[in-house]
Amino acid sequence: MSDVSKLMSMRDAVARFVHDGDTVVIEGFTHLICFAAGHEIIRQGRTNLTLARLTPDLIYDQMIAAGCARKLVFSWAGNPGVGSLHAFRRAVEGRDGPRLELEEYSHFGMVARFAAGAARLPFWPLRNYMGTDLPRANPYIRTVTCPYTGEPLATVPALHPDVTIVHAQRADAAGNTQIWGLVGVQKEAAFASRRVIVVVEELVDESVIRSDPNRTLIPGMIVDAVVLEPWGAHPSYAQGYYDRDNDFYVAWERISRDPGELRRYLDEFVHGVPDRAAYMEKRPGLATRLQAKQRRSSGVNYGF
Amino acid sequence: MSDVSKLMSMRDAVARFVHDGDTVVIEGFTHLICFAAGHEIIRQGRTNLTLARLTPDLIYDQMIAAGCARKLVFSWAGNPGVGSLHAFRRAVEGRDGPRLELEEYSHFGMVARFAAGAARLPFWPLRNYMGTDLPRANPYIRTVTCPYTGEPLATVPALHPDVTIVHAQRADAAGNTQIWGLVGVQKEAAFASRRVIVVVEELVDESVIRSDPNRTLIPGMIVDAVVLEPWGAHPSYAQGYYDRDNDFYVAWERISRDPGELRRYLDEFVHGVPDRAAYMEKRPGLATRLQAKQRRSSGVNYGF
Amino acid sequence: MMATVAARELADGEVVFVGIGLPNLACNLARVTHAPNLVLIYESGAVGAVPERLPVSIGDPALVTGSLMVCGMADVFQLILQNGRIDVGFLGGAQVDRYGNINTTVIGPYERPRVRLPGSGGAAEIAIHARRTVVVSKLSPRAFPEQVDFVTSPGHRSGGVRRAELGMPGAGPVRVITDKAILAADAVAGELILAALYPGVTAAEVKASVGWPLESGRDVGCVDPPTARDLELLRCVLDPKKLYLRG
Amino acid sequence: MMATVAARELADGEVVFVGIGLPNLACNLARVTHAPNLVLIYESGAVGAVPERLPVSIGDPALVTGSLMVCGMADVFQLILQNGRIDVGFLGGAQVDRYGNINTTVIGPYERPRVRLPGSGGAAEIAIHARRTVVVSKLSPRAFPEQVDFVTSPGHRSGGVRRAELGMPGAGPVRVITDKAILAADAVAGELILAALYPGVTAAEVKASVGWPLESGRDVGCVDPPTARDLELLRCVLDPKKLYLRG
Repeated sequence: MSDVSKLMSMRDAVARFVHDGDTVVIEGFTHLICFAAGHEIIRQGRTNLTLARLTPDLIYDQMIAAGCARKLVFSWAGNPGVGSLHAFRRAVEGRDGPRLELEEYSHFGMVARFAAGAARLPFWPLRNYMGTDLPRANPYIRTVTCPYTGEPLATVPALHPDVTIVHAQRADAAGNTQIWGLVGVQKEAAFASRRVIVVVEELVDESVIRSDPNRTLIPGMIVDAVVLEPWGAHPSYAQGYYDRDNDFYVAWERISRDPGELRRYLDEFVHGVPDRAAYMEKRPGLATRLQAKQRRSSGVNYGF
Repeated sequence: MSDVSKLMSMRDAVARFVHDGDTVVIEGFTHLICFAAGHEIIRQGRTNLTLARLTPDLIYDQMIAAGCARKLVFSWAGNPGVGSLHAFRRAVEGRDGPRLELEEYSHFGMVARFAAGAARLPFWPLRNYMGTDLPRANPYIRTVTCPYTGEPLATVPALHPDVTIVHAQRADAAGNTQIWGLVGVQKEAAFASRRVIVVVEELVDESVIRSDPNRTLIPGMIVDAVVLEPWGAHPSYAQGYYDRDNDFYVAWERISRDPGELRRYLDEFVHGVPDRAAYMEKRPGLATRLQAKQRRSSGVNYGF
Repeated sequence: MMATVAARELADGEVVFVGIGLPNLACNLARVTHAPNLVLIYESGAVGAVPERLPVSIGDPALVTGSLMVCGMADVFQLILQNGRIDVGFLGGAQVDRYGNINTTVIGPYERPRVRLPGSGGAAEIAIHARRTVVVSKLSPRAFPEQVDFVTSPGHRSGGVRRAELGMPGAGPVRVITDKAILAADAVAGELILAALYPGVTAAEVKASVGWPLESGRDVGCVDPPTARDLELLRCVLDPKKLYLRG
Repeated sequence: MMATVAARELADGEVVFVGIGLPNLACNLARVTHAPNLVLIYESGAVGAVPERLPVSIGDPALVTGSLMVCGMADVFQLILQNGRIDVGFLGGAQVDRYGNINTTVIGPYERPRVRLPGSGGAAEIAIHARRTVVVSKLSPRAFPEQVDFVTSPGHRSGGVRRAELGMPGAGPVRVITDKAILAADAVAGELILAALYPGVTAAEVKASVGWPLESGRDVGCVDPPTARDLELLRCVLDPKKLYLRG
């Protein structure tokens, strides 16, 4: 497999694999959210996207503000630990042009949608939603009758993104990808997707992957592009590489409240830079402040 | 959590947690099959057990020969890489007393039964079994209609073992368990079960577990007993500890063909020893022959 | 004060599904005081976390480093929560009603909301599956209406039907910890009633902050104030930057 | 010979679900000759295996060491096989019938079998989901009856209904590699017909070893014998202990 390289720039990966009108997933639960990909999608002016993700987070708030999104599929839309996503709220409360279309689940529901998509089953059963108003708000939440007990169970439909973007600590050039720390639904989202872009902090030799195969979460066989983009998850974090930039999450409350300020932010830090390296250059001191400390695990023996 | 020790001897663990008439699962796909637990169950004379496992392997063949089993739930009953399980075949072909009751699936079906049990759902859907005679042989294989597409999908019922025995490379005294190499359905079987016994090659301090939390497959909160039993998986193997004893698998073909020879094997190596340490003493040179070579992975950084 | 009271709801050895904010503080306080064997589980996938710093979010890297297990979210929701392994779940909400139904979705109609809130996250399934839930919310008539605008997380009754009849495995919101009093669910009707008052608070004050005629339990107790050690731990060790303690 | 012929069925870059025995040998031969980018997947959970020794079973530790990924069996069957990621699956069987249905379960009636075979393992789902399957089996009238005693792994027709109509995603057993000839499935009827003969074998010989009136394809080819390099690799490198090569 060693001669199959899928390495390309973020610009090329987005140009080739993200199209107007696509269902796009940039996953990662707090951890490993690929802001760099979201910014490139904004720069390339994609529109009419259906954005899906458990927690839209700041990146989808920025993409909504930039006019990329037609619809949001989600389960929790807030600024975690801080407050609201104001571009999202303006778009939903109808204060900012046409209302953003919503398709809303709970976390378990979204997880189950990705699980169904990854297993190529049309639905996933779960014991949930009795007594809640969610099925009233979302007609895609339905029920199925158990063929053994006769009891009704909730169902959600499979989610099949056109493209899923996964940020990871490391991968080889063929896309064999290793992640540690919180893994969220990255694996399920990748397997559910028609196309997969992996963005990594470090590009490693295949031998590094092969030295610890239980750490591989996503095999190269389902990956279309590998992008090397260190710090690509900032202000989110990468365990073992850099900490979450909580100050930026707090600052976003102020920035996102004011459409003018939000626009200035996008102009400077998204449109005003060609790539992530330039973005980092605009933030001297950031890398030093957030650099991870060493807490190295020891290895295990794979011999026989 | 540090003061909650579940450590006990194999004898005590089997005496307390394995009862006549139980549904018992000793899982592990080729890797980490806990022969030591099976032998202790034979020594303690358990009867009327429903034995469930994807691949009955030599251990269930021995338990069937010893009269422990009333029923077998499985998907592939052979001596992997060698041939037949002869005690199993005698019991099914009716050449050896009352016929063993069978409940038969495919691997995917068994995996799905454990997945349903682990998720506490009454069934699991899968796209399978069209055109096969398996549903005719097993009325528990049924269908459900997808509430989105209207298409029929196969279902299998949840499996809820009374007790699952998992062999692992290492755990702490509270039962937080780490496994690498082939993981089979160990996690799902443990979560599906009412009681869980973990048997390990090495008992480690909680700090070892905490140094690499992504390697933990089974959390202590679902574990009832921890047994330290080095070489407890022989003639199966433990990646990083010892190789599979293929010679014994080949020898089993001869031993199991002859009920008298099989009886003599059980007398000497099961009833004739009190525990695994004594079993290993009867096999000088074995440990040296099968000892794993070093192929250590390097660690990863968990810092932030 | 609310953090201390919430911490007392936790017994040693229990498995807790921790939310962010005050519940997080409460769980960590309980862990360093009376419940050293508490197992903290975060919906992000960290099990048995021992955070070195107060986590700012439920996905904080400090929850991973040194934890007992990190698993995917499919496992968190299927193998742990739906499997019935969670003893206590903490919930908060913009609105809590008479039967303990919680709204974290919208104020106003769903299609044209006056205020769009974050939504369920894991709250709906925690409310359904945790063996019991504890709700933490500040008292006010707007926050405690007779009926919530949208049921995100079900309480004890929905359209007059009791939760057990609807097939919910858990016991629901047994206690509501507020900034003035503790409410508890009446075992028969499932209605929230006054269980205990904070020092210096009157029943009338509490009743005026609730949008339905609040009944009093048989023995309305008085909540013990936080001990000096509790306060010191909270202010100096657990939340020295006052991320969650505001006042 | 069968191993060489089976190896030729594999194109470079394909994803193969490897069974034990001859298929294993064939896949490893293909990998070291014309298909270096073949991805070997074993149902045990090893993906991209590069075994240092010939694996004795599909759960051999040599499949793990140095592989690209090891995952649980739930992922193997759901995310890889059911997901449609397998290009080729290899199957063997005690009986193979006219429509490529395979029996690895029982000879005789299911309830009172004359011979109890191992059962499906992963074969049923491989037969249904792999984009195509290749069957490897030695020719004999007992092994190739008109109809199998039990359909473990479905072929092209079941009760007269074609597999696509039954909802099977894969194309089914396109080729059957035997020790005397290659059979192929007729594109229209789904019936196995004679496609190519091994050197020195006559069509009459093959027809006599099959339990139905075997049709011949339009161009019955002649199978090239293994090259000297193939034989050397098989005998000296891949299976020096003759675990699978018997003769």
